[in-house]
Amino acid sequence: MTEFLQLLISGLMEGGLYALLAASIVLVYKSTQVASLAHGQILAFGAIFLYIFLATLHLPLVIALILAFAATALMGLLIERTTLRPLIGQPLFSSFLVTFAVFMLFDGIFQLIVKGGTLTIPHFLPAGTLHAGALMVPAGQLCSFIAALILFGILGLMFRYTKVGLGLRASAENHQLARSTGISVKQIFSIIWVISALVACVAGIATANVTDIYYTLPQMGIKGLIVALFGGLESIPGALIGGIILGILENLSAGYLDPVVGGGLKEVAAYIMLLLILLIKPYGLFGLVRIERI
Amino acid sequence: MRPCGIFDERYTQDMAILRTKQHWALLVGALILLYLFPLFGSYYLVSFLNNLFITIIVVLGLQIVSGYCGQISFGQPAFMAVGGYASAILTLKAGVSFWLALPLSGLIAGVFGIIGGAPSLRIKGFYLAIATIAIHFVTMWLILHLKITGATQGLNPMPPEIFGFPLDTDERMYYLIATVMLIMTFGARNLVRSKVGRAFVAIRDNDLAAEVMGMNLYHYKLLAFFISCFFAGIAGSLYGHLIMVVHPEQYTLTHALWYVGMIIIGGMGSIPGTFFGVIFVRVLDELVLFASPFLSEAFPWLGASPAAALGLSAFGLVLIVFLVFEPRGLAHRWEIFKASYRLYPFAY
Amino acid sequence: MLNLKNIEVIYSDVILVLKGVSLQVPEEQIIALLGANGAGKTTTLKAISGLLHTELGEVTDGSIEFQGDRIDRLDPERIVKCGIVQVMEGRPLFEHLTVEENLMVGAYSRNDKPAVRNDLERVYRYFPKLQVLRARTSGYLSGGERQMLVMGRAMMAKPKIMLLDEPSMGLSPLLVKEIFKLIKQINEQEKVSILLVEQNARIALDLSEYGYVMENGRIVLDGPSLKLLENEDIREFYLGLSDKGKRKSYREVKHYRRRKRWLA
Amino acid sequence: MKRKGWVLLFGVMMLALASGPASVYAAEKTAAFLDLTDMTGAIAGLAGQASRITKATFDYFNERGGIDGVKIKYIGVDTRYDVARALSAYKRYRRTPRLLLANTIGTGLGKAIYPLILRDKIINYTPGDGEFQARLGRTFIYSTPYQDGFSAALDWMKEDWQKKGNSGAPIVGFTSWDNPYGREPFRGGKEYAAKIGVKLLDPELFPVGSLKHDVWLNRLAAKGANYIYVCGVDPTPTNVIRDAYALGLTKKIQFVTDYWGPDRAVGVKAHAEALEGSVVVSCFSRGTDTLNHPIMTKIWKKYMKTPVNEMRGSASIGFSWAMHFIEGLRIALKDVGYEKLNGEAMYQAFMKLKGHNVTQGATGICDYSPSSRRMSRYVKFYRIQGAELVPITDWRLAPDAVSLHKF
Repeated sequence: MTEFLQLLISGLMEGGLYALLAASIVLVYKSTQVASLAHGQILAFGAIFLYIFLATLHLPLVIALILAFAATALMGLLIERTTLRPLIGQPLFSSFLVTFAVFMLFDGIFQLIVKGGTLTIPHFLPAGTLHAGALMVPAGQLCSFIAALILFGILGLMFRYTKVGLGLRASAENHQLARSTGISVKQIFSIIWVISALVACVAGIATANVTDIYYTLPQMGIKGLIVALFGGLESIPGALIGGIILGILENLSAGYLDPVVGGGLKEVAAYIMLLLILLIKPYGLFGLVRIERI
Repeated sequence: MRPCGIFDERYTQDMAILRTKQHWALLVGALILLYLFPLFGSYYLVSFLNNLFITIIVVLGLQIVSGYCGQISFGQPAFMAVGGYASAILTLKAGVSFWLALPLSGLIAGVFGIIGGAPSLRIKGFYLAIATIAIHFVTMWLILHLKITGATQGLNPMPPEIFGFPLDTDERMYYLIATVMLIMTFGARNLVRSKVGRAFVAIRDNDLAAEVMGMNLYHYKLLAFFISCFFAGIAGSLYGHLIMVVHPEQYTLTHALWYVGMIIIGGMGSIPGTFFGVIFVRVLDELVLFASPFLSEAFPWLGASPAAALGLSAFGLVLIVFLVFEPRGLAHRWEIFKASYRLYPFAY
Repeated sequence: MLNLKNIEVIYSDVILVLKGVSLQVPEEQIIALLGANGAGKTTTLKAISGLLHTELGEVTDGSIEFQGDRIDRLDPERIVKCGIVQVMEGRPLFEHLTVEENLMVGAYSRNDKPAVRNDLERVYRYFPKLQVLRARTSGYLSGGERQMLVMGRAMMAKPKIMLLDEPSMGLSPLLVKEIFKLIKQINEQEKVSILLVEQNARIALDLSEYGYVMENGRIVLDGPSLKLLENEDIREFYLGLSDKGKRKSYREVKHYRRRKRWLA
Repeated sequence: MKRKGWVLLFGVMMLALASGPASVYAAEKTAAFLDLTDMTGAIAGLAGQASRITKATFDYFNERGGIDGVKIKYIGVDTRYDVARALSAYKRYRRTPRLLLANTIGTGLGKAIYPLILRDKIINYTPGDGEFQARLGRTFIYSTPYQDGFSAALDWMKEDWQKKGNSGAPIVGFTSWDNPYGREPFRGGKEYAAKIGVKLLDPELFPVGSLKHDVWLNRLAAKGANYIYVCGVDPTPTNVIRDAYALGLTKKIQFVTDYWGPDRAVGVKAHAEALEGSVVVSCFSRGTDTLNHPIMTKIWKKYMKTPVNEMRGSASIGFSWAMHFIEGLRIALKDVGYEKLNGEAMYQAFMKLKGHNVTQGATGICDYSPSSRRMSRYVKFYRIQGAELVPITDWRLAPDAVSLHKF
């Protein structure tokens, strides 16, 4: 039982990280219909920026955080302006491929910075492990998890109650109609990329706090897409729940199935589950069922 | 317009339907050039072409399922692996001749493709695309964990023999690969103008409407997957016998992304586009690969690995610029070129 | 106030849709734009509201002026800010948003919060039914309610000109009457000019002061509505009446049209 | 204009492709070393610096007039851990004049390139897959085979266990990447464990990109492991031990990693606290040994333009690549002269390296011989203490576990 609970908790913590990344991808997909591979890099660079400001330039934590957020937001904005905006109205898979190209572009820079090593962000989250009976929760991870939940709350509130949120929701539904009511869809795209980059930045910092920045960090991006799909590409609550479910599933399968089949099942189990879920619910757990008319 | 063999070779594709004597002359000329190429082309260029042709076969398959039938698939390397392993197991463990194993491995990959394509009956668009990523990982995991595939060690298929004459060098394999590539190209080209091809296009453009018009969606979607994986299987088999090894590390998701990239760069739903895309990416990739030793020679202070990293960035950058200015692929420009000059009035 | 001078519209660099259309919308008037399907009425509206860009269309010649400023190069959101709002054909809604949210989206281009509140109340006065349904997800509304909602949404932008694209489409005659009564009210009380695209020529001409008739991307006839109502051709083609006020048989109409075209 | 641009671009691309190798290699007396390495992919952490120091070492000797007048051409290609790319690169450079050796990283790549190596009669250089030792060929392993290293670690564990006052043999867990490399130590290592009576638990294999490793560690701990052997290229082992530290396992369990384990400038720098006390078995000098190596530090200072303190353990690897090549070249030149210098001569020369201290202590005594493809049979144990790797043993002869396994 303890083992099960421990796996559950580990899964929950990992799932929180997945959920954040997935949310940033969902944000972009929801409003622009582009599934982005570039978010793996945005996530990694969020962490890199914080590393630069905190560890290299030795700025105070708060300033470093603000600067890192600003830099990541700028990065998101730049990606949107230079690569995705010119592709509005072009085939969607061209946009998808362009995000892959962006991934490669930044991957080169990322490798230049990391140089095949590890960068450790000075720990600013509480260290140590909380014990509850036989169960263990690393405090830093718990903090990130709570931060993720709060962020999801903020996103939800923003979407529900602010004017920008209203514009985002409206343009997510119908670009042309949104434009006819005076919403600048281009501006909305920029805003959404900034928000999405910020979420990815938080995810990056939280992930790097657990795993450090090392050279495979950007490859989280694909995992993020999988999780986003799991919850439904258009649903932000779906990203949260999908992320958590996937985190738990991965850990449970590693915990209980690995010894049976001889290892390495953690990732594959997630993919098998994804296939099963998609067969039952083709638009993910919470995705919008698109009503098709001929 | 004919600076080298590769460029010419693509012409033959455009001439699948020949109208005039000049076309025949061009086709024959191109074929001769193609088949005589190893006599004057350097070893490296020949092996480069081998690689290119095999990629063309894979991407042609992808073009059919994605470009024509609209089901984006990232599963191509996995099905290549299935074909490669099938061929290796058939020739090594069952003693089947390569010449039988080659089509068989295509068929086996095709059957796996039907299984892999099954989700397409319910899933569409990005959901399907990413579901095929899942299929890729599951397949590779199976290969790594099964006994018959040699698990982590892979298998070593032998080079094919023809009347006791082994095709054991790149130059010798070149003829086989080029021939298979031509056959597959003509097959693909004719397929897409047949009833089946039109059904694919109808499904791509609006599958619901296609279904309402009385098409059996399941039948055609699975057929598309079968055909595409057949291509992948054939390519996998050829590749395995060319490099004489099949190993789990050969088939990566990055390749899958590249294959999709190639059809987008070349142009979705265009057989010549497949050629453009494959050639563009392969040549660019080769250039970047070799730019890094140059870079580190030219700028010693840069060191080898930063130069490599910059190469990666440069590749990304070229790709971005290309997509931003040519988002509909090279085939689009090719069409404009053809239309504006009316030099090659093919029925298309 | 709004002045289209000889505009030409080309879709995706190939298809010439409007071939020199000129029309004026004076202040506080209702102008009717009539024409058969495919005549170019909707394209004209989209050219005005700037929505053409999203459909690979382009105004290639002529100019559109609003209160003396050229607007044919502006983005649709800028044009909305100028005071021109299009109510698109088919009453499209943000279906996952509630009724009130839909209305608030209409006011997206405005920054004067208290006035927006006031306008919301005003819209509810015009369409009391919307107030009842304010928290309802708009995807579940009926046709008439939808029409009210799209018009209310347009009003929320505080427009100077409303471009209405076939408000009567698919509504029962009773509802059509009610909708047009509201259009008249809005025109008079809110001092909003209206450019009305309609298939239902009778009701449109009854309501409007001036009318234009389009065919094949050209304006073929224009004049005060009362005059148009008496025009022989209009009576023939759009009202389906012969000189003597009797219905003509469909076969004869077709025959007649084949023989005599305005500008063919 | 746009169309012409494309045609032009294409032409330039093809031209560059066709004319590449010719322009780089001048007509000096040269011998070529082809380095197909992964600088931006999965094991960039290991390979990047190693390749740079290889080149620097060649530069160092070239500046001193080369090896008996022969300069060494270093050709480094980034393969991104992609078999097809690497193959293509090899095919491009295989006709380089006097190409003697191709250095490849990655099991799949090694296998794919081997038929070509045989045909070209040159040497293939690859990390420690024991199969190459079991089936002697042209592939030389530039380390001790993984299974030998693992077995040496098992020996050490048993010793350490008894030194701590316990009787019998310890229970040993094994955790690694779920890929060909990750399973390698088990082939032969398992047999050796049985031979010396160490109880080896089922291996725990995890996906290469795992964020956390709690599940596998917890299971090994639950099964009562006293020692855990961690494989994976740094920072993976560091991350595993970091997770173990967070779980409080490092207090109870002694962690031992293989050659690619925590590097002083990577994992150790990042997580000194968590790694404290962990042991690394290595066939290369690491930590303080690397920093104190006279020639390496000299080369580093001259060519790398960064503080010596940034020198990683993998520098020893790159250095040993270069030194073995140089020694082999020296013997080959003595045997056949420059005119007849080819891959075969180098192959013969490599097999005469046995017993030489080629790398001046950066690795153990060389073991290449007609019956051995191991670079060295010696390994050294290091303990991580105060953010540095400190040697705890001298070079020790590793057991021959490769011969125990049936390949």
